[in-house]
Amino acid sequence: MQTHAAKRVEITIERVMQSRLTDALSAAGVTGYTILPVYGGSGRSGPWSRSGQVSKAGGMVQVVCIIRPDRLDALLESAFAVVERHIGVVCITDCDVLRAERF
Amino acid sequence: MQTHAAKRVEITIERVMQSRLTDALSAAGVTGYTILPVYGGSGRSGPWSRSGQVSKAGGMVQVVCIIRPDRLDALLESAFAVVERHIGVVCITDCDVLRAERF
Amino acid sequence: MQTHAAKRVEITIERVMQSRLTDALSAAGVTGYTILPVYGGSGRSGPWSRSGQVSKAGGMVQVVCIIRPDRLDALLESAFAVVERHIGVVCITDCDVLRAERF
Amino acid sequence: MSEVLYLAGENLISPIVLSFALGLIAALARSDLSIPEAAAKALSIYLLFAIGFKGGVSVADHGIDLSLGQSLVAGIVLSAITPLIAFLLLQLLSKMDRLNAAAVAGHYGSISIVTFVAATSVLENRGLSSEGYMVAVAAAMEAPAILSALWLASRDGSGKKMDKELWREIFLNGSIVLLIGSFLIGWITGPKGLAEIDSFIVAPFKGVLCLFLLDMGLLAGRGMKSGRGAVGIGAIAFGILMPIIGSLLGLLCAFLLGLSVGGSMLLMVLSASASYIAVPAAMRVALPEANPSIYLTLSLGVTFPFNLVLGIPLYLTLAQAFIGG
Amino acid sequence: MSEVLYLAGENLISPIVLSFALGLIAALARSDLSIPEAAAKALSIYLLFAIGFKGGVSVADHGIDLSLGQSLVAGIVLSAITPLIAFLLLQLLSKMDRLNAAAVAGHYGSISIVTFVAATSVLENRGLSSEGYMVAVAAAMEAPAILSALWLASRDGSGKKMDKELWREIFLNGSIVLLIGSFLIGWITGPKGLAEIDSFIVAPFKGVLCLFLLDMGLLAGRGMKSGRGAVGIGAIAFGILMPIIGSLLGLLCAFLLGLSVGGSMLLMVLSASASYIAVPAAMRVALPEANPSIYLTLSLGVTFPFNLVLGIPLYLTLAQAFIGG
Amino acid sequence: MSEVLYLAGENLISPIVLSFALGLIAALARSDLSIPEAAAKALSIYLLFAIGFKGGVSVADHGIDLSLGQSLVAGIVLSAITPLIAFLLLQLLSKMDRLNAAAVAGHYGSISIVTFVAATSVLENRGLSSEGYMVAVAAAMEAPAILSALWLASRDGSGKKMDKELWREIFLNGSIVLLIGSFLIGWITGPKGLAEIDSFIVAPFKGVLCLFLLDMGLLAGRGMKSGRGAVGIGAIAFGILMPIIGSLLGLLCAFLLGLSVGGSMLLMVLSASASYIAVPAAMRVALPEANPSIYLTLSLGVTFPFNLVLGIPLYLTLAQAFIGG
Ligand SMILES: Nc1ncnc2c1ncn2[C@@H]1O[C@H](COP(=O)(O)O)[C@@H](O)[C@H]1O
Ligand SMILES: Nc1ncnc2c1ncn2[C@@H]1O[C@H](COP(=O)(O)O)[C@@H](O)[C@H]1O
Ligand SMILES: Nc1ncnc2c1ncn2[C@@H]1O[C@H](COP(=O)(O)O)[C@@H](O)[C@H]1O
Ligand code: NA
Ligand code: NA
Ligand code: NA
Repeated sequence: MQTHAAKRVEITIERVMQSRLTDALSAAGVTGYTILPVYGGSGRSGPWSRSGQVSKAGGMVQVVCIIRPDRLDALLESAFAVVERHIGVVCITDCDVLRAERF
Repeated sequence: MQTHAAKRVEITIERVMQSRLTDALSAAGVTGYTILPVYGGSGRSGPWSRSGQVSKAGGMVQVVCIIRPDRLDALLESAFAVVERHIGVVCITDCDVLRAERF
Repeated sequence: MQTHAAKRVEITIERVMQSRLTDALSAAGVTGYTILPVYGGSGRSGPWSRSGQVSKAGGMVQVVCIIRPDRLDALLESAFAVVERHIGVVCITDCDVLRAERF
Repeated sequence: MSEVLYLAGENLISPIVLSFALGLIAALARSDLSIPEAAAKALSIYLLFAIGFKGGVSVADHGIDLSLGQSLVAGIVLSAITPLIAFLLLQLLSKMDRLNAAAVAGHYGSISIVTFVAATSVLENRGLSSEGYMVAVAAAMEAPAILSALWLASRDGSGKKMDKELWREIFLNGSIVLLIGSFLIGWITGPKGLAEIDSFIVAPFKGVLCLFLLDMGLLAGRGMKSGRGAVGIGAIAFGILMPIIGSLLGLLCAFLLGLSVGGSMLLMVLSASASYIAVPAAMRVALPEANPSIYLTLSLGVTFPFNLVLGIPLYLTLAQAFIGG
Repeated sequence: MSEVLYLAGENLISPIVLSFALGLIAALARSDLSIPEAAAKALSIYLLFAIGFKGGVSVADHGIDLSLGQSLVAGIVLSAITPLIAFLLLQLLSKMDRLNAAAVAGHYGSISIVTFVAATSVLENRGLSSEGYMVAVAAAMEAPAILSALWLASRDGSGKKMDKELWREIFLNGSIVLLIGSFLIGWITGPKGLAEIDSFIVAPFKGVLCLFLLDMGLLAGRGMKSGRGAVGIGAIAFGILMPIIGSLLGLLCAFLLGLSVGGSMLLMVLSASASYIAVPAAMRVALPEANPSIYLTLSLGVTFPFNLVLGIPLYLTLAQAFIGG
Repeated sequence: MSEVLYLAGENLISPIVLSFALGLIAALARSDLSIPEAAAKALSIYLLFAIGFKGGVSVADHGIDLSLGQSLVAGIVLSAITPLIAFLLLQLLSKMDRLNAAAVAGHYGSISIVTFVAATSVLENRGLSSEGYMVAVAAAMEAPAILSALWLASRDGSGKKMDKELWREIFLNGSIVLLIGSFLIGWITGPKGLAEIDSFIVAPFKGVLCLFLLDMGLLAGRGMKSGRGAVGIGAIAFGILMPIIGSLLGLLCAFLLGLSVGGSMLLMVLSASASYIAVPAAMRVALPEANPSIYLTLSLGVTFPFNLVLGIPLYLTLAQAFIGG
């Protein structure tokens, strides 16, 4: 089938920063993203898990954006401004999509 | 370690369509997939979140299939037939897998 | 923005094996990973879903590690030792990351 | 009239309505208060199980009324016909295209079980009894409206052919099965069964309903915010007029069936209420091009609050006036 | 015999059994009714906490019976030995390979706490008391069977060497810890502690059990559908014969221990029931090559319903006949 | 003193404290016992709703005391000032850098609602009443401390400028909104409203609290294990000294306000307790460089258990000694 080159950006970020990130993405014109729950993880600040937690602190989410390659830089800059002082991982992959008109 | 080239297809689709998609995949001979919950997102139809929801409408899931490259087209065609009239994103990435005999 | 090449390893593994896998990863010096919940799936052992389940048996999680390319082999070997006799899928993708000093 | 206002005032300061208001205000003020999806589902499972069971026990208790079968038929007819009226009214009041109008219409033929539950608790507070089988009527009214909506949509060539899978999904959706199932369990086990589990399904019922309505308020508030642009003033007028029309149809049927005041009021509530769980899911499958913002905003953001706050006391007054009591 | 049938009939129309049946039917009819994983876990935490606590309070109340220690030892021995019998019976009745037979055997030595809970509620309905420490016996019976199963498997060279991690996982798994912990809390705080929280753990107990059994019915039904091919007629016969054999072993022990009728019936139920939570998880770690469809279908799809519907009344009748009462 | 010990002993063997201990031990023993996130949140929503509602009803019942306004002001001042004292004490007792000290200080100015809830249930057991509006004081004390902490941090140039978004998040966070909202609902609907839902929010309250404390114990235990390295002996001393200092400040205010013994003890508990839900979330946004292991270990792993086990009986004894009763 006909596919189109795109970029898949996966931003793993603290839950408390989620709305700030998505606001920044929207401001940068990125309105398409999907948010995945994250159950736990580990990093320089040690392992963590959401089980039994009530507070929003101490959890993360994964925001996945699929965008046209030419819009990648705008996305990364707006995301970086939010993530900069916070823990979080930004990971970019090449991908192909169906229905390119959507991105 | 010995790895083998494969394709990773990530289909973000409405929850109400999940069983129709997996039925279509099975019919096309794709029996390996993993379903991730999706917490929320945004697209042309605006932002949404699952929190507090009871209805199956208005939520999405992510179906991830890893397949041998030569079977990609069959998968995409069967997925597209389901997704066509519905909202949803299909994203294909090159990947490598261990234990190729499984795919 | 400045990005750096890395590898994204996604290990879909039984929930009962999660702590064994992350222990093995830590032992191999891989301390950064993110764990995603998995809602259901299908494979050679047929379809399954977590809904209504109480037992830890019969569910999976996805462990995502982003690492420097030169450390991939150490990771794969330690992961493989755990996954070997168990069901599970290991999928490796090329990616780019911001803030390479973290990996 | 003053009776309506008095009832409405009393209704307004019940914990149930105030919990809904709290959720609504919290959402509109953009508080991050939220109830986890799993908890919301657990609450709804509890409510369906409890209301079904109690209905069944009441049937076991009072014996089967001759009108059970008739009421079921009336419910099915009401559910199937209401969408046609709703469709016409929508065309009259708003410029909504036919596809979206069909989808909206389907919601108004079907029912909102939580509105029904809230109404039963108002009846209880006022010491009014009702036919236990109204729960079964509620279940019977869930699905027919969906078929009417699909038929309305198909006249335009839109809409998908009904496949077997969709039929099954509609008629065996979780809430219908749970409602009917627990109704039957209540019927079979009767008062003895109720005695075993009443401190679970009777005593805490209203409190659970409060938390569920808190969640509904949060959803309605968030829906209002995001759906603002999707519905015009005409559609909003529809969202208030239609339940009143529906309730009158319900009243007429109740009169013909010879239901009690309580039962009449419940049938009015069923006809007046609009689905926001089962029908939206069916519409996403069968009419994916219809815009969910429209039907959810109307059903959850306009009609549900209207019924909860003003509708229920209004329908009760009407039932008392016309049916007697 | 007519006593069994009468009891079975009465049991059959209890809300608990009917809730299970509702779940089973909904699943077989492919309804989308489901209980969220988090809610199912919350229900099971509630049940374990409540049953453990009440057992502890009852021990505090009646004082420690001399036979507590003996019962614990008997439970451990039963749990360890039953898998050997199960293994032989499986070889006899089916063509199952030794690895899968070992895995299945482990399930039958261990216990199903919800079967135990359902049995206590039958006892309660009939006004029969039982030794409070049976809860501790239940906890003690969870793990030994796993070791027997691993030993059976290792004779073939399959199975993994027991690592320290696995020992810890088996003996400190959540349900054992919660059951023992709440048993101790109940014991320490006694009737005074119970008075503080009884409207939480006593009154709504049976209702919560209904919802949990609804979920079990859904799981059993879905398991039956997907596990259909995995088990043959011989294995199914095993799934019905084995609990009866187990219950007789339990009866023998109960007689030797001098337990009350209620306690005897509970020990029979423990011996008769098969694990579907703790043992499957341990098997996935230690015997990953064994097929979960086989042991889950037998335990959840055959033995659990058998015990719930027919086994419990049968064991009660036997206990009454042989122990007196 | 012997009174404190007696009270502490009695407190120690309450189901509430023992449930916490069970969670703690299970976590330290690395059991996999866990409560799903959604269930834990549901429990906390229940507790907030119930405690707020009951507080409101009690205000409706006894009429508005003149000191409501004064108590709110006192609470706000306590919350705002305590962080400054905590900050100085931390500098004195430990080598913590100023940023982390500011973050920790913010936690101690704010409150832990579950400690408050546990204290109310101790009061209830002893038949002591308290001012219903203490719930509103609790809500008022949640946020001011955060502003003090940010001010402390900003003196170093660290910390983020307060944006409007952050203000909104702090003052409209879910727990404040739910507590205030249900307080108002309770106030408006009064004893009649309570009568409708008391078998939901009163009877099962203590049992739900047990399960929530089980979860807290699990979290505290897991936090202790992973946070071990992050806090030194000086910081731990702070975690025990600071609540005592806080409680004395609370006692002073209570005396000046003329609160009842029960109310005084609750104000002491509020001043003594440290936040572990709202403040950590605000700190992650505003002071991301501060180490969460430090403030969570102190708040959840040191001060919370101290207050639950020893603090509450101590504060009650002090309140009885100084306020009378
Ligand atoms: N290399 C990595 N791969 C995947 N996820 C990571 C990685 N490093 C960090 N994370 C995630 O980001 C969180 C915070 O990381 P850190 O800031 O290093 O503590 C971790 O708990 C993980 O969930
Ligand atoms: N570009 C994108 N990247 C990632 N997810 C997307 C994207 N566009 C849409 N989605 C997901 O698909 C859903 C429906 O999209 P839409 O049909 O555009 O409303 C959104 O709510 C997102 O969850
Ligand atoms: N090709 C695949 N793509 C994605 N996930 C898979 C694939 N194969 C297996 N899985 C996942 O791994 C689980 C076990 O697979 P199996 O060992 O084949 O039964 C499945 O239930 C899926 O969740
Ligand atoms: Na209707
Ligand atoms: Na057994
Ligand atoms: Na404080």
